[in-house]
Amino acid sequence: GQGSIPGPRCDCTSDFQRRNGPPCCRGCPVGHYMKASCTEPCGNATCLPCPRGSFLARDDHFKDQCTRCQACDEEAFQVALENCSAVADTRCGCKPGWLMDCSVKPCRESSPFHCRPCSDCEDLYTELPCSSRDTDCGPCLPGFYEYGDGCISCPTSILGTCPEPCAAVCGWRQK
Amino acid sequence: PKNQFPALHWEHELGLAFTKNRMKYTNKFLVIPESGDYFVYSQITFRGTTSECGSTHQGRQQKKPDSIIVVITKVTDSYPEPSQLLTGTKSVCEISSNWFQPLYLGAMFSLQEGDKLMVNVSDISLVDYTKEDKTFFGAFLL
Amino acid sequence: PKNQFPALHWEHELGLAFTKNRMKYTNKFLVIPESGDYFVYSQITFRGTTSECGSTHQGRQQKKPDSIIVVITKVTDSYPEPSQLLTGTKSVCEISSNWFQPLYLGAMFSLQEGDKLMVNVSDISLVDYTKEDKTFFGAFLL
Amino acid sequence: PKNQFPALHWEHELGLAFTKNRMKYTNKFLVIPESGDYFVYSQITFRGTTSECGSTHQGRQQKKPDSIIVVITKVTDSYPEPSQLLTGTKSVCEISSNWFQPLYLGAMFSLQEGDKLMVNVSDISLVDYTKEDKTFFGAFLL
Repeated sequence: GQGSIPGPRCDCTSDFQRRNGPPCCRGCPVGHYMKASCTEPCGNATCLPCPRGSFLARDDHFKDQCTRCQACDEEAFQVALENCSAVADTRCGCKPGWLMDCSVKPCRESSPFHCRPCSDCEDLYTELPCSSRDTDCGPCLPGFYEYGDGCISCPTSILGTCPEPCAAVCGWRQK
Repeated sequence: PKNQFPALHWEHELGLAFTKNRMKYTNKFLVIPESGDYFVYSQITFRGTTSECGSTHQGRQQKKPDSIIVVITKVTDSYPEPSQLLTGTKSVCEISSNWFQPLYLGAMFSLQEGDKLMVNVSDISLVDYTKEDKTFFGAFLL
Repeated sequence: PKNQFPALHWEHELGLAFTKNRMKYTNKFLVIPESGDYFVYSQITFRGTTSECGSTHQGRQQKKPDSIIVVITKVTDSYPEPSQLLTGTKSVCEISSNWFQPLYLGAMFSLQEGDKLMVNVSDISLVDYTKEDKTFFGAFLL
Repeated sequence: PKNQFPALHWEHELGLAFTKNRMKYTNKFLVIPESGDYFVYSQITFRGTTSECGSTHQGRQQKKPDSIIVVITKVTDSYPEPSQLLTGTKSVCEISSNWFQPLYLGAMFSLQEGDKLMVNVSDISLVDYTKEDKTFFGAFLL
């Protein structure tokens, strides 16, 4: 048979409805607020879409006001990874190549954070790309070897010794 | 995601505490008796021993502060998620051996009969609940 | 001289924000609809990275602190100069990598119909505008 | 023992200050004209030069902080001892050359005709009384 799309459950016993006039069973869908209660039992509430800049993420409700979207903190270099929609709040984060650095310790889910550029491994081998933690730079890239606190390219001339990491470049000389 | 901070218990009869005009207090919540505009307020006095951030000064590298947070939250039958009405949030990086400070909040809200109000804090162990004049919570119909 | 601090814009319709009973909001001002006694209040949450004052510890000589200031100002037709109703002012000299803190103000005033109220702050870039429960402004007739 | 902190004098007529509806101010006290529920509030702006605690960093051993305290106290004929309605208490250990900060308090109380309210502070010399918008005290019948 022809299945009908089940509308929101018609449960006329919720506390809100018992207290708020005629039992108004059909709550408002996600992304909408209740403009007016329904007029006859088990009727539909009058629901309107959340205005721009506000949202409601839950379904079958009787809320008369949408929640305001949060703004991302530009002073802390945050960007909106997901813009606010009528059904979901703004999701703030950092641009690619930037790291989310919690501003407090201990860090909680709702703690403020700021974005800072990930360390650039330059000649170092990028062990672990920057994500929730800063880039983890490993040893020098192939063709370079550690010297002081940086990397310098392996000697290609036929003279002098060939540092061990440079075996591939100048190792033939050792034999 | 809403804050999952713990809610505080409140004394509602002894000393300065009272409920009247059908305002109820039950299980950490003030329950709104009739729809209308209410002034909702709270002060939480926090206290702690030195925060790790302020304790040592070796490296020049600055430390991240600790933080104290108080949130007045509304729970309503009309919507399945609580909403944060008021938030006081302060960083803490004290160099003294101990510290104490209050956070005060107060504002007007349109509330519905049956709405419930609670106070959540980031860390209950930092709340100074020893005296009723230092940590309090209330609401009245305008 | 009156403060020439910048005034803040406010949201007056979305989320928790509302105006009712002929209270109007226009161009940074709440406009008083009828003469009477009003309770006026505001909280501004400020946040910043380390203030210069707290950053280095070389010289023993102590630095002058930065400061955060919030002023609730009244503009009235009956007098050409604005008057400062409420001021919250706090020094800032934090040693941590960043800091954040609220300033709360609230009091009763006799206001005239047509009076306008605004909130001025010492530095708009320090204001945490990201969430409506942390920074707010309101007034109601008693 | 109740706090023996000194009580503040208040201006009650000039500028923003006023009393009306039979509320009286006399000798540091607001006198409640009729029994009922009142919202009582005060802000005290404190300021000082560097606190001893924050001044020197020689010893690793951390110093005890100074403190600033404001108490709104009720004196009533029905009981010989004053009672502390509201207390704001904050530790102070600033490293800057000088510091300033407000403490705000406000809440609802059931008061009796003839009750008297005063504001006590831990150290009058730290109170910034220079401007009426920074340090104030009030109460109104709800």
